Amino acid sequence: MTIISYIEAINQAMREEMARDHKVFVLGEDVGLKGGVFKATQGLYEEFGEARVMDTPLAESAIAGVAIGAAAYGLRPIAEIQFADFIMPAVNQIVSEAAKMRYRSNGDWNCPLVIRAPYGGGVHGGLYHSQCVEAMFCNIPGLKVVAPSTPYDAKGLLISAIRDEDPVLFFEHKRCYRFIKGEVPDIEYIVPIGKADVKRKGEDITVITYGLTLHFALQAAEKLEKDGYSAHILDLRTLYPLDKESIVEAARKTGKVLIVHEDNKEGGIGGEVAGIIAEECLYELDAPLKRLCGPDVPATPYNGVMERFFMLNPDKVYKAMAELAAF
Amino acid sequence: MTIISYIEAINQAMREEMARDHKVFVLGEDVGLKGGVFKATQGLYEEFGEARVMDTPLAESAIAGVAIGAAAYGLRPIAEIQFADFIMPAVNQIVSEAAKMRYRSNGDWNCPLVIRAPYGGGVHGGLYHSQCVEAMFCNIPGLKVVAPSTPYDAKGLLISAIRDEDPVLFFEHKRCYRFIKGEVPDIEYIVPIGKADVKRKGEDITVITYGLTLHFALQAAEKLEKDGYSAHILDLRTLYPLDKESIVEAARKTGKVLIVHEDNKEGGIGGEVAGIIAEECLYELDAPLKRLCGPDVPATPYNGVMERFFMLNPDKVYKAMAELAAF
Amino acid sequence: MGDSGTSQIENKHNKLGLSDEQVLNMYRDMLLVRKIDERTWILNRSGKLPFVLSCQGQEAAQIGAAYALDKNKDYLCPYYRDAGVVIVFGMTAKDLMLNSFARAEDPNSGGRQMPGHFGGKKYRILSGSSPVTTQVPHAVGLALAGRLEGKDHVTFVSFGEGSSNQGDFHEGANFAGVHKLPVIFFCENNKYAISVPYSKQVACNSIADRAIGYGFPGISIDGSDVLEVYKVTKEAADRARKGEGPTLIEARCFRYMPHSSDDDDRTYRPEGEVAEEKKQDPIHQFTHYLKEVGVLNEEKEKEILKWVTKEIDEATEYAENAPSPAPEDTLKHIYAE
Amino acid sequence: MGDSGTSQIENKHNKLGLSDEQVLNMYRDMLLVRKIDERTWILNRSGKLPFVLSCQGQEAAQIGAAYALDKNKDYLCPYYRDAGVVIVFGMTAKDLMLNSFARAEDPNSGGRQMPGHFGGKKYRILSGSSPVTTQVPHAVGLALAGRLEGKDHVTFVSFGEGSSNQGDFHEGANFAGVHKLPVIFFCENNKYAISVPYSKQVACNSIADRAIGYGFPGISIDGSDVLEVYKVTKEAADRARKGEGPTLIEARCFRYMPHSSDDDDRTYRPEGEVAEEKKQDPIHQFTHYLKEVGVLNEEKEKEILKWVTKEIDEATEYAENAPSPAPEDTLKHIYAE
Ligand SMILES: Cc1ncc(C[n+]2csc(CCOP(=O)(O)OP(=O)(O)O)c2C)c(N)n1
Ligand SMILES: Cc1ncc(C[n+]2csc(CCOP(=O)(O)OP(=O)(O)O)c2C)c(N)n1
Ligand SMILES: [Mg+2]
Ligand SMILES: [Mg+2]
Repeated sequence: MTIISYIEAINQAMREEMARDHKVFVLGEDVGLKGGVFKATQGLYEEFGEARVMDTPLAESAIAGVAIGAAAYGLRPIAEIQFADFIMPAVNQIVSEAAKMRYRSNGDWNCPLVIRAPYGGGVHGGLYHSQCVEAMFCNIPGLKVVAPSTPYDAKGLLISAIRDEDPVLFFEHKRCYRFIKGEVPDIEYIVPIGKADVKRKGEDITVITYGLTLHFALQAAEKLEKDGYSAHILDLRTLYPLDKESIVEAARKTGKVLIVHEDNKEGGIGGEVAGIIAEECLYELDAPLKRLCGPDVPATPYNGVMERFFMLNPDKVYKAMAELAAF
Repeated sequence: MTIISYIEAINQAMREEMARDHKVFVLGEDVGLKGGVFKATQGLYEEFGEARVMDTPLAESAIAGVAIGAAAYGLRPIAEIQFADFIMPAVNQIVSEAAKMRYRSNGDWNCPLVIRAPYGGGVHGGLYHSQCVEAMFCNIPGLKVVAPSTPYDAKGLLISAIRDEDPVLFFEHKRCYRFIKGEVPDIEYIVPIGKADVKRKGEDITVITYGLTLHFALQAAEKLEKDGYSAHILDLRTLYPLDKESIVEAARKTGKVLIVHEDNKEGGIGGEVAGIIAEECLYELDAPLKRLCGPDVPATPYNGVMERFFMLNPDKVYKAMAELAAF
Repeated sequence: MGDSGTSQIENKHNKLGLSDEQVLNMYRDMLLVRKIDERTWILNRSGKLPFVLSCQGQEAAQIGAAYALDKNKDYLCPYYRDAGVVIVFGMTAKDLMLNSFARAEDPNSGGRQMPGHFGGKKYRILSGSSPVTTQVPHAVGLALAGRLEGKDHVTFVSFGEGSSNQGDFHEGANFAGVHKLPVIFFCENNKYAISVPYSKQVACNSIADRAIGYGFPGISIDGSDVLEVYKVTKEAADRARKGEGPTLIEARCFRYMPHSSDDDDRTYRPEGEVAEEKKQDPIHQFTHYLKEVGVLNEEKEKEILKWVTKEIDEATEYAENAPSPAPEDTLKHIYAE
Repeated sequence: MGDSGTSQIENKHNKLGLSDEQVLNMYRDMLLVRKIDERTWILNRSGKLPFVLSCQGQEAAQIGAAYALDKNKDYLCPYYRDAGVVIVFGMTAKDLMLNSFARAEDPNSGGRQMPGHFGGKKYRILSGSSPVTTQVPHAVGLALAGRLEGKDHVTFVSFGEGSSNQGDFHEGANFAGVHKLPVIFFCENNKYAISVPYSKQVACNSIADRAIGYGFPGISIDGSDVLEVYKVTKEAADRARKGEGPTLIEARCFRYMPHSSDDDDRTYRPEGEVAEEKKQDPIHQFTHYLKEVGVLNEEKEKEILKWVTKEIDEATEYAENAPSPAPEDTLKHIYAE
């Protein structure tokens, strides 16, 4: 085991997979010589050359569309969208094409494609470098949507995504890149797509979350412990299709459920999670289900005061957890 | 009162608003001389001329983007997207631009824009002329999303949408166009955006739905009545932001809730509706919440056998209602 | 009018390296897709087929281009009118009829997609969708993959002139230009996008004018002259294979039928326009040429027509009686199984 | 080197109809935005500003173009480097500093957007976002609205050369071309898109080559020559106002600074490149010209610099001490209130 950062984990996953399989290649804006604006692809250009670490023209629909063509051929492109906010021009290619290629061809063609995109706020990025855009893609059969919160999961899931036979959107929380460090095995491993993970065991309340807010929940749980309540924390990891069994199991575990995400509340992933619980284990709930999410505004403003107002943090999560625990 | 079809209601709304306000104009593919592929804009070209009923080049991002510019100037464009499936190339303009113009300019600029798009299956349209794409836009603060199910609502809501100071996505169910007829007042009226509507009063179970499936639920309710159960049916009408109060009130009314929509289940509007109910009135439920939705496949296939398998119908809805009523 | 066996005009095809047999095959294929097309309209009007998309008036462009490719290695990203392109790459009348009838056996999509949404891995035809122009970046990706894998295939992608206004055309063409990828961008300009005429779609003289903005050649040609199309596409394919990059070809065509079986073109097309255009019918022109150069005669013509009719009769009969997919098949092929 | 009062070279500006006062104003504005820019970098490096986007090397293009417009009626859709454009349309040093400090009073977005995201209804500057090139169709819409309302305003939209590869450029330009709308498409080609050089963005010789595909003129000019930019933009504005349609202008510029304050350009830019380019610094060139033609002298120069410095000092002081928005303001302006 070695302790590395979240972004190093992502970098390692790409490097190792590119070394293992010559069909894996990277394309995107500034991913080459510069190594990416966040340095996620740092060193890959030097190691694998320009042909496999390709700086593309500034055009996201082409990035996705060209990757789809290459994936259909049988290669394994990893396309980087510089910020998740800039995935919007590529939505048609992702939703109409990548997601439906297998289905529409009756299983004849497929798209083993990964699209990586840094998302989330808390980095002074303002309205268009901070958005959580994942919910938009969590209603699209044919796609898989992944959003790891730890270096271990990030590496293991990215390797799974690269090896997956279907298109995977891989959302990386920008605030986690350097802020979150953790242990990663020195030997090859994968984390399966489609499985949520209990990141903390507890008895009194269940918190279901993903991404940066997982860390807030973990911190809050420490504090709550001192109040005499133990929190059970489920990290969704894969946002689409959801791991229904793990969600129901986690909800049953304590009967009190708090769903936490940074994304806007209305229409966020939390709704679907609530829907699953309300359908599957309503009678086992001891308190109304609660959601703690970003406010329903377009995104976090640039100004720091406003950004703090917008973003969740360990305190806000703690308050919601304590309230539910005391219910 | 006159009985007209759903599509006539839409046509009337545009015609009357164009006559009332010279700032209203229509743009889209084939909306001019041809009067639209569904004939929604029929007669407008003849009545208001080429300048106000504009055939655009085949480019949805430009249709939305040009409409945004014109709306920001102070005009009131109604942009037609030929099929909702083809809104995808315009997602960036809709989500990044129209929805955020007011917010990002601190209230200085706004976008009084309507985007009309025919959606839904049951018309032999296959994978790309049948999709329910609404959920994708129901997580975007700054947008309003409307999906009427009757001629009365279609006309009244479209007029509201045209007069609205913010961007409204107006989804018209293709199967309703000629299939659904209903009474519409002969005098001017509007239907407010943001308000759900009880389409049937009942005591035993609550059905929450919108669009074509509302009609299936109404038919099923007649049959259920014969079994001795009365159904309370709420038509959401506005899908974003949701009318939380009406949802909670309708759920409370009977304590048994069935959510029905044509769109895929996972990530559909039903999740958010369930989330609202689970948060607001969990203790008042007498049965687990149920959802009856399209299967989680990319869209309905073209083949008729498969299309029938995919689509809901009054029988399928009846079965789910009867089951819940008997719970 | 030239039905004598002695050649009155220059033999163009031999000069292009095409044998008499090859041009006869081209002729047969043009006739086949025309007749399949006509048959589907009859089936539509008699209530047997819910939907038809037509290629009538574009056969020379499609067949001429497809013959210029290497059907054993090149890749296709065709659009919904390209029956003529896919036929050359191996699809049969039966395949197309199975597609039209949306049968389980339809090799394109197993009945899932509307007619004209082609695809078939064994033919190297990438599955296409309905949103126009999305196939353009795919073609670029297939070409890029070939380069990365050291292959020398060319990718052929086609689209209508209206569709050339989509952002994906621009982004895809630019990408191919920057990386000098072996892609042929083939615009079938039939002067209408549903009801919207060329003049309301674009302001340039020719779609080929767009190529210079991507740093590669653009050529506008008479899309009703199958040999001209062959020639120019062959040159583009040769250039591409030699690593000299993409070419944009505009083939000026006609659309003899309404946009689709759901469309009524009388509401927007000037009366007599189609009749006028039919004077340049690509099939008549080619028939005339073949007779003039002595490759085709009445007898041969009848023989080919007979074969074509039989093919279509058998294909229709087979497809009409072929089973639909099972209802639950709807749930298959969302993810790898 | 030409600080004498007697003119050694041709007086170009009078020929263009610009008075001595006007060119001095242009000079002042160029200097102002350059100095504001330099100040924001200092503030950034000293930890006071989290983020800076720079216009250094593009001042002549921006100021030259903006002066060619009618600031009492024309509309702007600028991009994030266009401090020079918005200054001419009425934004002040204080406005720009309030923007950089993200204060409540920032007229662009009330502190909601990153610096350089301009907007202000009173100046007819449409609010811009970060995803590049989305402003292009907006500009076309503003022009269309003018036509529908019988107005004669021109819309000016600018963007980088990398951004001209987005589909929205293509779709917007084509729409304007078809409808001959009064739009000036102004590409500030500084040869880099973050780290990606021109040669990896496009394969055409000049972005102006793209215009022919939209049926209107495209012109490539030296963007460091403020008078040249003024001249060509003025012609484009005149054409547009007369109903003769859009123009695409490529202004060849330099990017003297890294892409943003988050960028380190040493990892991708050849050493010495910027130093070499600085020999053609647009401000030095203009200073030289103004002195040569006798409009500017040492004394006047000092006076202007003094004024500029005072403006910036005051603006910085004001903005630094101005209040942030209230936290709950985050919840405002989502829909009409
Ligand atoms: C993105 C998108 N928008 C709209 C449509 C609807 N549509 C189908 S074909 C067509 C016209 C295409 O015209 P053109 O590109 O000239 O091809 P043609 O049909 O004339 O061969 C339109 C508008 C679509 N399929 N996709
Ligand atoms: C759609 C989109 N993709 C990516 C980005 C990130 N990005 C910001 S500026 C930029 C480069 C722009 O280059 P260019 O158009 O040449 O303008 P310049 O910055 O050189 O003036 C990129 C890639 C973005 N803002 N929007
Ligand atoms: Mg056409
Ligand atoms: Mg640049």
